[in-house]
Amino acid sequence: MGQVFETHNVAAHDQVLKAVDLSVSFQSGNSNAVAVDHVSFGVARGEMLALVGESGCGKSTAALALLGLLRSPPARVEGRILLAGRSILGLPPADLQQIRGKSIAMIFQQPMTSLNPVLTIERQLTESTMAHESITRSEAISRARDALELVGISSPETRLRQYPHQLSGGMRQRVMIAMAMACRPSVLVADEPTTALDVTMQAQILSLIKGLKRDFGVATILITHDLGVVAENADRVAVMYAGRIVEQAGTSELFRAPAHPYTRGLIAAVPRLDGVPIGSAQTRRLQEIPGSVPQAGPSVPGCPFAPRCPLASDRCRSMRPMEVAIAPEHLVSCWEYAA
Amino acid sequence: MTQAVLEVRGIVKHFQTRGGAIARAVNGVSFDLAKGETLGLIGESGCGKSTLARVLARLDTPDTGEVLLDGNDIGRIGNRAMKPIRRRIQMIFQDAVSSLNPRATAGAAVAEPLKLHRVVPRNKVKDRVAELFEAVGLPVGLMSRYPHEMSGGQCQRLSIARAISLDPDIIIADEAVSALDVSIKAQVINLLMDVQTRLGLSYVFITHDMALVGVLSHRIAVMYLGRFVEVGDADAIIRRPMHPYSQALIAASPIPDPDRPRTQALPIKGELPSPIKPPSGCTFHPRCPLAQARCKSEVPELRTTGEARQVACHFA
Amino acid sequence: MAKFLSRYFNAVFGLSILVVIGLVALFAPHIAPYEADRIFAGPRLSPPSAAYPFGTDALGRDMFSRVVHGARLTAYVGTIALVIGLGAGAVVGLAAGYSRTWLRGFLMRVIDLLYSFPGLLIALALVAFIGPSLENAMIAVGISTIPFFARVTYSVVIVERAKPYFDSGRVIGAGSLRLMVFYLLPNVLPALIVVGSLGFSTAILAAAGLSFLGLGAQPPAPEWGALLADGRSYMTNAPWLMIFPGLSIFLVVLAFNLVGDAMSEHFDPRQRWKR
Amino acid sequence: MEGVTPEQIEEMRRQLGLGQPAWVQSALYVWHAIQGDFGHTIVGREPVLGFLLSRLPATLALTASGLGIAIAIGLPLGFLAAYNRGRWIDNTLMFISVLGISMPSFWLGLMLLLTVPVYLDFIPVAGEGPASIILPALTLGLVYSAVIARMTRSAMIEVLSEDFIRTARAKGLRETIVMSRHAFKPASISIVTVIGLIFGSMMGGQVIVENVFSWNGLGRVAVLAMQQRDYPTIQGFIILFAAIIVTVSVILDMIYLWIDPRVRTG
Repeated sequence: MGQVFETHNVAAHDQVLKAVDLSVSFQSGNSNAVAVDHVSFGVARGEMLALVGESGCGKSTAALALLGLLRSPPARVEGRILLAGRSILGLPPADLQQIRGKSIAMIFQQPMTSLNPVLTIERQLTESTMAHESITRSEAISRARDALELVGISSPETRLRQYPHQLSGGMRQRVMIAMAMACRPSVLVADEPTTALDVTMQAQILSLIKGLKRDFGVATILITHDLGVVAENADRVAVMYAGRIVEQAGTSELFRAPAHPYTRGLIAAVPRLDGVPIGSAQTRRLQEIPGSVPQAGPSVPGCPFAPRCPLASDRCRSMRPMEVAIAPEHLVSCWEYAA
Repeated sequence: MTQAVLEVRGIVKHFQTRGGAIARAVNGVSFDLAKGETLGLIGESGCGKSTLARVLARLDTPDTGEVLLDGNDIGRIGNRAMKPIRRRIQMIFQDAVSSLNPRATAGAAVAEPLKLHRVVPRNKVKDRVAELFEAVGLPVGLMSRYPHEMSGGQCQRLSIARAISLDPDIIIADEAVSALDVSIKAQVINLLMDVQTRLGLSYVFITHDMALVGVLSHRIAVMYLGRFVEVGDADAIIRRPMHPYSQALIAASPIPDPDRPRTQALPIKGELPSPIKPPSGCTFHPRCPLAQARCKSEVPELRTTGEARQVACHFA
Repeated sequence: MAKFLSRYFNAVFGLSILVVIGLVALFAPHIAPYEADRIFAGPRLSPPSAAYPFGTDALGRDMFSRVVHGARLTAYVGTIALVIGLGAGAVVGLAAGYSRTWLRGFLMRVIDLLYSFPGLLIALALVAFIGPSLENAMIAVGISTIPFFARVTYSVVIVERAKPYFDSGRVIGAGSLRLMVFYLLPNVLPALIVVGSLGFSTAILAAAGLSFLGLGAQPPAPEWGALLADGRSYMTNAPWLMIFPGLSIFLVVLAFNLVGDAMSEHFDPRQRWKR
Repeated sequence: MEGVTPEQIEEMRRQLGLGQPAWVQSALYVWHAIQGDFGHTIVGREPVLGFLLSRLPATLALTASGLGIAIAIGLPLGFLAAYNRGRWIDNTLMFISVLGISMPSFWLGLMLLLTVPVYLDFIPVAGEGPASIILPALTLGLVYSAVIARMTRSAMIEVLSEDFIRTARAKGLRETIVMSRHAFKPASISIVTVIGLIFGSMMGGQVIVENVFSWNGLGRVAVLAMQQRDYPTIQGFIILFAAIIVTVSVILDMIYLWIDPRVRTG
């Protein structure tokens, strides 16, 4: 350990979307809350990157920042966001509009409230294609029909005429995905797409998203708090804690050899179906991470996990650990691994 | 076999929806709960598990059926007669922060049941509250805080303190840890298990998380559209589910191990039908990979098979 | 401090008006140079001047003194009407929201029926039958606002009642009275304070309106609405008779509205700044 | 009541059921009212219903123009404020609207009477002719435009914080489309409800405005009747007014059912 590897990775060169040193802070009165604190990540064509973390760790804020969907002020976004090599942070609103929904599409956590209740499915499906491409209304409708079939909705003709409240939760999330895929984006950002759904529906929706990734090569960023979902779907994982990425690695590597104390604690804390030991329930204690998840506030000088970390030293509390590669494509921000 | 502290017999609870239709939320549920036992109740949202929880905690009355506490039916007794029973059955809710009175301090929330039931003499209430804070791992300094000034994990510890203050026999936990963050969830689950060991109480633990129920429970009941479809020993059900729905639930539950060989068992199709118009026969048949003609017409009974397991399926 | 002032400017402005008017009402006899109905305190219909800041009316009464004394009547009318309306409304709303029996349906149907009716019309009808006087006007206005307060209380109560903390109170064995007084009431109170402030302004406006129509305070009472009605006959040659009483009503109502707005912004988390 | 014969008085007593128990009087009144007979006015000895109906068109004309002005001013200003939420334009508009809702309509009316005709001499102070509606309609419209502006603003702000607005933006729709299609349509549904709610209160304001401007509508007749204790007229007025309010709220409910697909198809 401690040896620094050269980060030479093939994927890094053709990453479709890259965030470099991305920071988001919210100014309110005299207080400044840092939600995302100098994070860098990227996703390549046909790859699924999972941004995983607990509530308030900044994963959703980072996603909204990618699409320029944060209202500014109060939000302040700094760093660089590169789409196919082109910097898109700070573009004028009109240019951003052309990117949103066309090159980068997003689906949200709450399918029940994310669709407009008073517009038909047809209207909501056709408006993005019509906004981004010069096609006629009837072409847009036939594209909408195809999109519904793509996401596994039967009798699309009927569905197009319906309103969101006439569809079930799972069906609505499928419509959201159809909407996102309508312009064949190169990047799909899925913010907790299955958190509001039941497990059986979750499995269906995730396998749908994985299929789209495979068939269309869409670079996917999956935001979730569920390590099980990460393990079964993502190609690479970035673990976030208190606005920072503490560890980044290929999924298999991360679960096999978690390096950051937080990642290790998190993986150990999850109840597992396959790890159920025989015996009475009382013997099955879960691993705990002591303490509680910190509230968003000003950026801390040291490692944000230090107060809960069993290995924390004075250096952890006072100096920000730098990101080191402990294996190819395995980056950790922890003083344990610094040379 | 230990004596059952709670016997539930044929609970039915229907609701009238705004449109006048009848939703069959709970449609004939029976089970026993032994002393010191955890029964994990699992099912998807809308399957009736929360309604059942409310009936067991006597927040609702069952349409028919009995809830027997030490052999006495408490299903439909009045509020006055219910008050002493309240000490024995407590409930913990999903949303910890909003399950506490926003205008009461943490200390007052725990003192309230003690005073209400005169559990300890008035001058001892303060000491007892401090003991309870300690028992659930809350710093005594938080006593003067209001719920919105505390984290979700702290509020759930407070709810647990409030529930155990009455020294109940049974705690109904309705998705009590679902809203908590992973690292906090483990703390609260461990606390619940410690409390059970110390006080010897029984849990009905309601959740939609199969892995969680596997860790926590002695026995598991799988619920689908108002009925139990499989009941049995926790380990046995997780390792060898017999009802196709239990199998689907387990297959669909993600496991945090990317290198695990994937079972290519297709997760079931479709969604939970509406409890207003449940399918005929076995209500699971439209989504069941094994469904036959018989399943459409004939309602499968919950039958006991070997190894103390009950399954409601014609082919199990 | 500057930041606080700019953020709460409206509330501070409203509160200052209320304080000033409250002091005026309290010390009216000491502030007013004359008694309210002292005839020929000055020349007839004299325009505002140093001696008679608000001018004088056709009987030579000092308008400033009359308006100052009128402040007492306004405070009186508003308070009584509010106590009747808010008191009865809150009780009815709480009962309807708490009850899960036929009582809820019955109460709400009655309230909804009356609520769709303009309050002023209910007050007018009541006054028409019990006779015009200041006391009757404020009782009528109070009664006419009961449906509004009941409706607001009810809608807050059913929201609070559906929250898990109410159930957690039931689970530990709290009785009806305890649930209503310790669980519902404190959580409903903020909303009631807000609508109470707005209700005060509605009541003052309605009572002044009744007096203006000759169905409330009767001459020579210096009630502001009545003063306005009085001054109408001299509209073109003595406009000050209308300007000052009307301005007073306007300022009081404005003050209560500003304070009520500020409070509703403070109590309603949805209105607060969110990210 | 000079010139009234004892027979006439007796006839009136009988018709009103005077001298009988109160419930008999009420029952008699209701029985007659169902048949369209609201009795006779005490002062003019006219049939109440016909008398009131003759004043109805004036009242409806004033209500319609007042509501028209209120919507025409209040709706756009409410949108403008919501769209610029928190900025100076919003603060200014909302401060003006607080002034508006605090303004006693009778005082505003008198002030308009005092000032406007001085500068615009074609506007009559009171009396007949189509132009005489301008000032009362303006008074009613100005006061209620403030109410509508405030309610429109809060309806829009509520809609703008919904998840589906974020979805629309994430699709890359132009801001004008987000506002006009995604925000306005759901907001307009709640605005219809709002107009239903304020219509009742506006009918109350109508009574006052009619009296300020001596507008010969139902409100003026009613207040005169109240001052003269003309009970048959008062009763008839209340019933007629109630009927108008109920009719309008039924119509608005129907509009609501028609424009909200959640209700229409649910």
